[in-house]
Amino acid sequence: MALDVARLKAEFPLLEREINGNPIVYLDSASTSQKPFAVLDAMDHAYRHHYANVHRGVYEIAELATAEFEKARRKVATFIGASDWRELVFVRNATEAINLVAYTWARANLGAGDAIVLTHMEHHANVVPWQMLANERGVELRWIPMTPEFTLDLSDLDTLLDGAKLLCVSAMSNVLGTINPVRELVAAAHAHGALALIDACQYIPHIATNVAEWDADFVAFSAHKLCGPSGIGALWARLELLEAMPPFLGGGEMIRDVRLDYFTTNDVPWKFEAGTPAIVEAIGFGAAIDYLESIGMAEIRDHEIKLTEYALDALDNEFGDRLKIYGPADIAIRGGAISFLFDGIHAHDVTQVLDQDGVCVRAGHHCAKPLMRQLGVPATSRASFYMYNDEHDVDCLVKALIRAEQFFAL
Amino acid sequence: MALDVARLKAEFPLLEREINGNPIVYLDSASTSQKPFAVLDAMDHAYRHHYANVHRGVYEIAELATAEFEKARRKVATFIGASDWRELVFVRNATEAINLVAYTWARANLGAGDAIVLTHMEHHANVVPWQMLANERGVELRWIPMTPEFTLDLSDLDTLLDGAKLLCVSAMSNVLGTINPVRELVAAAHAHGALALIDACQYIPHIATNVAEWDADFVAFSAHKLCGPSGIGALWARLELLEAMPPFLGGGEMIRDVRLDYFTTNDVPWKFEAGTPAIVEAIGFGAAIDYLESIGMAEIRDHEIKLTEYALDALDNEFGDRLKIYGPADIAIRGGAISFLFDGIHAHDVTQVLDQDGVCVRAGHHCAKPLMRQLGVPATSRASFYMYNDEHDVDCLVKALIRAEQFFAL
Amino acid sequence: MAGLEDLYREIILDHYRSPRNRGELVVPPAHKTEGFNPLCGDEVSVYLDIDEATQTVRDIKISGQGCSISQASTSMMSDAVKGQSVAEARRLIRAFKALMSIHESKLEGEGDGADLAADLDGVRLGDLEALQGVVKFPVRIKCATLAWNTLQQGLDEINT
Amino acid sequence: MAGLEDLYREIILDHYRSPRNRGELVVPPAHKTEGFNPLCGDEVSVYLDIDEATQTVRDIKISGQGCSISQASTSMMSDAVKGQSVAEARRLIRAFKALMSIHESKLEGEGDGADLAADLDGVRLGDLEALQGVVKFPVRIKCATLAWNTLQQGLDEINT
Ligand SMILES: Cc1ncc(COP(=O)(O)O)c(C=O)c1O
Ligand SMILES: Cc1ncc(COP(=O)(O)O)c(C=O)c1O
Repeated sequence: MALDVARLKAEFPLLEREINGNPIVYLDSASTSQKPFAVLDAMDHAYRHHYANVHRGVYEIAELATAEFEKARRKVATFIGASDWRELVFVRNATEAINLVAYTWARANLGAGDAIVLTHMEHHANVVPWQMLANERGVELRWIPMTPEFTLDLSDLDTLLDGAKLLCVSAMSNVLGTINPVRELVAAAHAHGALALIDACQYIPHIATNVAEWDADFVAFSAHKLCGPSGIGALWARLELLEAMPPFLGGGEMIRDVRLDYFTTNDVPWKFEAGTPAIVEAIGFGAAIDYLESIGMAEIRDHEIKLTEYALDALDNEFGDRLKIYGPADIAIRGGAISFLFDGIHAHDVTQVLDQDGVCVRAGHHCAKPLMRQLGVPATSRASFYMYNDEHDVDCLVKALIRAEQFFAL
Repeated sequence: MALDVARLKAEFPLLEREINGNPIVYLDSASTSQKPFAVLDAMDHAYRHHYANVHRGVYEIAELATAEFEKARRKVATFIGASDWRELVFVRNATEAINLVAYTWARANLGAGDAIVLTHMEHHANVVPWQMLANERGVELRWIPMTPEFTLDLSDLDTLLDGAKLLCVSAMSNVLGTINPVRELVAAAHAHGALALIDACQYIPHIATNVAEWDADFVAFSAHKLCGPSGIGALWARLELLEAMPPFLGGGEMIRDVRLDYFTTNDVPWKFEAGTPAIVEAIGFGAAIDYLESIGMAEIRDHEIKLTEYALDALDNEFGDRLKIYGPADIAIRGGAISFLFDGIHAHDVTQVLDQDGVCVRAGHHCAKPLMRQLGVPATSRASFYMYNDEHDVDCLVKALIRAEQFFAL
Repeated sequence: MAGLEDLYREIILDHYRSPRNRGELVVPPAHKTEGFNPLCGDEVSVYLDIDEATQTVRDIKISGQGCSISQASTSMMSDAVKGQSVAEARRLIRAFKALMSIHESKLEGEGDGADLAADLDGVRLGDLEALQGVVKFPVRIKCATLAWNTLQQGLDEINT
Repeated sequence: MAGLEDLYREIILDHYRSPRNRGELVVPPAHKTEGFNPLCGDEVSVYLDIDEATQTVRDIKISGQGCSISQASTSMMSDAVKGQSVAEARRLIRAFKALMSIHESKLEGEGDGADLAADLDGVRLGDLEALQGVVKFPVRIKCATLAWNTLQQGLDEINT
């Protein structure tokens, strides 16, 4: 069933805003999504009704806060197909999730002579933590290259994985929109005795996800990209891995006992959640999951496929070869993030003109400088969709782009 | 001027709540504080009006989000007397702030044979990160003991600091309420060539703070204890230190350039803020600072001194020696956190009875197990005050304690 | 809202005030296991003297500090398993944890606890059933189960 | 809200379309400095040929990619400092950054910029003043200052 986008739009207060006298056209959800009333209300209710620290108080509002906090964990875990809620660690964002793995599992298990396989399309969050480890430990980084069709070039995969300990790959590129074959990649990693870390930041908000089917070892994602609040994200990892990993941050909550000369750690997942957590943000994260489920992930994906197709066609019809699209043409292997450039006009300039018309798109390197160098450009503009976007938004984008092209015409 | 507490109470929506038919008496602000409308409204407004990712967008709401986010940083920096806003790094909480120092500055500068000086009254957040470092690097941990009056015993300070590289001390104990002589301790550390890290989690919410006057090197604190949201805190550190420190988490925002084989770091403070930050939480943090300033930190401290004095007197009048108070008697060197135990009744049981009457106090080890072992008890009950508490709250506490004592009478 | 009387039954307060089997055993031959409640700081040490031949709990002693619930539960546990076979002790552990978990599992989202009910079948908990009121106070469940988890860990350590 | 015309003055678009002093110089004798705008990915390389004896900018070349603002600012910068003394180049850097910073400093909370105004006194910015419109678009200020920061870094590296 098609989404009733008009109704959905009305559930997002920010989308009622005007920019320079124009209704806002928000096309930057790949960077961060807007929030529905349901999420804002859940957080507000928590602050007004049962705000207290968690896992500590005997009194009633502390019990309520703890129950709501842990209920949110279970919702998120179930949403991604985790078989056990203890596998879900709350962190600030996907970036912290990946760094957590780099600081704990990787530093406990990798050293000089070991190799990690990455791809040319990774976000800095899935590059820099491994470069830091490589610098510190002499771990080798290997790179899966890209085809001219903006997909991963897997022809040398076996060679790259040979002797590797970890494969780090994004389930969906935030620049190209490319959906990578996660299950196949994980299987290849496992066949070579390597673990697989999936950066699912761009995938989980848009496509029904089952980490067990992926057979992944680590999965990182952020709440703010799936209608949830800022300040919270999650690391999912297999229970045995979490249990064997050394702790990351030290402090309250993550301990079982502390004496002057030693400490012992709490059970997972709390072992990795030192200090007062993002309590109300977790509750908002849970509310976002409820919201997505109330719409249906299959419906969201369907809607985005149609809208992306519509957008690609509209851009092609209007601009043809004057506008280059960086990303796969095949809708089956791409999400709703469309990177583009006008020949001879810088992304920053185009985006500035679009802002005048209330059209919000991102310009820049999208935290993927290695990829931008592969593409041979310093920056692209990127429009990205979510369930609250419709064809009218795309039409506004095209109209604004026409104006931009004219403005910068030589 | 005395605070108009009735007016203040009305500004905190949760304080209108009832528990078991009784109006709530919230006495657990040392664990986490309640939030005024001003803070909740600021966050709600941000989500509805200018929510976007920061430091990335060219479009108007992204500019607004960035400006509000950075304005909050300046507010927080100014509030604690920092001379430069770049010295203020946003983190999740005080725990992460201390771990950040342990993972970056300490791991770059300390090794086997070096010593860190702690105190017996530190919170786990200021103990476990140093134990982790000690285990990993063979760094020696030395402990400043406690006097029978619940203050730090500084008689061997020079010996303890001899050859030490870092002094880690809490400005105010979350269990005892003891205010430690920070300026004197920092001076002693510096005289021995050591740096000083101040855990100011309990201090900054209650007493006007000037990090420059302290002459400290690192200061950690959390927003959630000063009327701000969960999910955000701050590390303040001297600019030269931050600039020299290696990065902590790797990812977007903290880089200047990334190539396949290396990355370079962004300017401080962003160098330490990898990934999408707690955007709206930062804005709420700023609103909490505005709120505190609108009341006046001197007025808050005055109020809490009077209220603590009233409470100590009331407890002594009612229970005398049957109720032991763990903390200094001298009001000049203590804050509004009062730990206590009835002879022969466990803290958990007392607190449970109090909850029946709507009185929320904390029972447990308060994340300070080394201190609890010094005190020779597994747990205490702790009542703690903030600007929204008044003498009536104390009277309710005393009444509930009378009931608890009766209930468990042999 | 459950009242205090649901939590603090008379028999619980009795065990709290006069705990059974307090003390220590010489290690070895006895075995000592420590348990922690990381939330409240309670600690318990369980000393077990197992007769290897008959696989029975010849003696058990308890030390440590805790609230009335954890102390009473510990005291009742020691009474219940002393002199019993190891197999019976393990059955009791499962049954008691089931009694607590049916509700705890709801809190932690592990289903409706129907599978746990089986563990309770045919086991006579006696005095221990007085602790049932604890399940209405979710935070206190960990107080009640501390001794049992520690006993289980002790039996595991001895067997392996 | 400022209009596009405030930002994109004709002279800016002219420099963008026909950038001056594009190219590279042989290193050494010339000195090369790279600058990055971490937000948008723009990169600029400034090649400086300084006459040691007279302390003047004998030649300057620019390479790299960027938006119209950063390209135009770079182009104007190269025109403005070429043939000038190093002292004059530094004065220009200070003046241009003051022009931008009076507003940027407001954004970043560094006071009202009164102190910066002094840096602008008596310096003739000419074409560069066309970039003044940028200050109404705070995110773009870093585009405009990239080349100038890189030039400053280059001069510092040569002198030390
Ligand atoms: C003295 C002290 N230090 C550190 C902390 C840790 O703060 P957080 O849990 O916000 O990281 C607390 C509060 O729990 C505290 O009271
Ligand atoms: C593919 C990908 N990975 C990682 C991240 C980092 O997410 P966050 O900034 O929430 O940590 C992002 C989003 O910016 C992303 O798109």
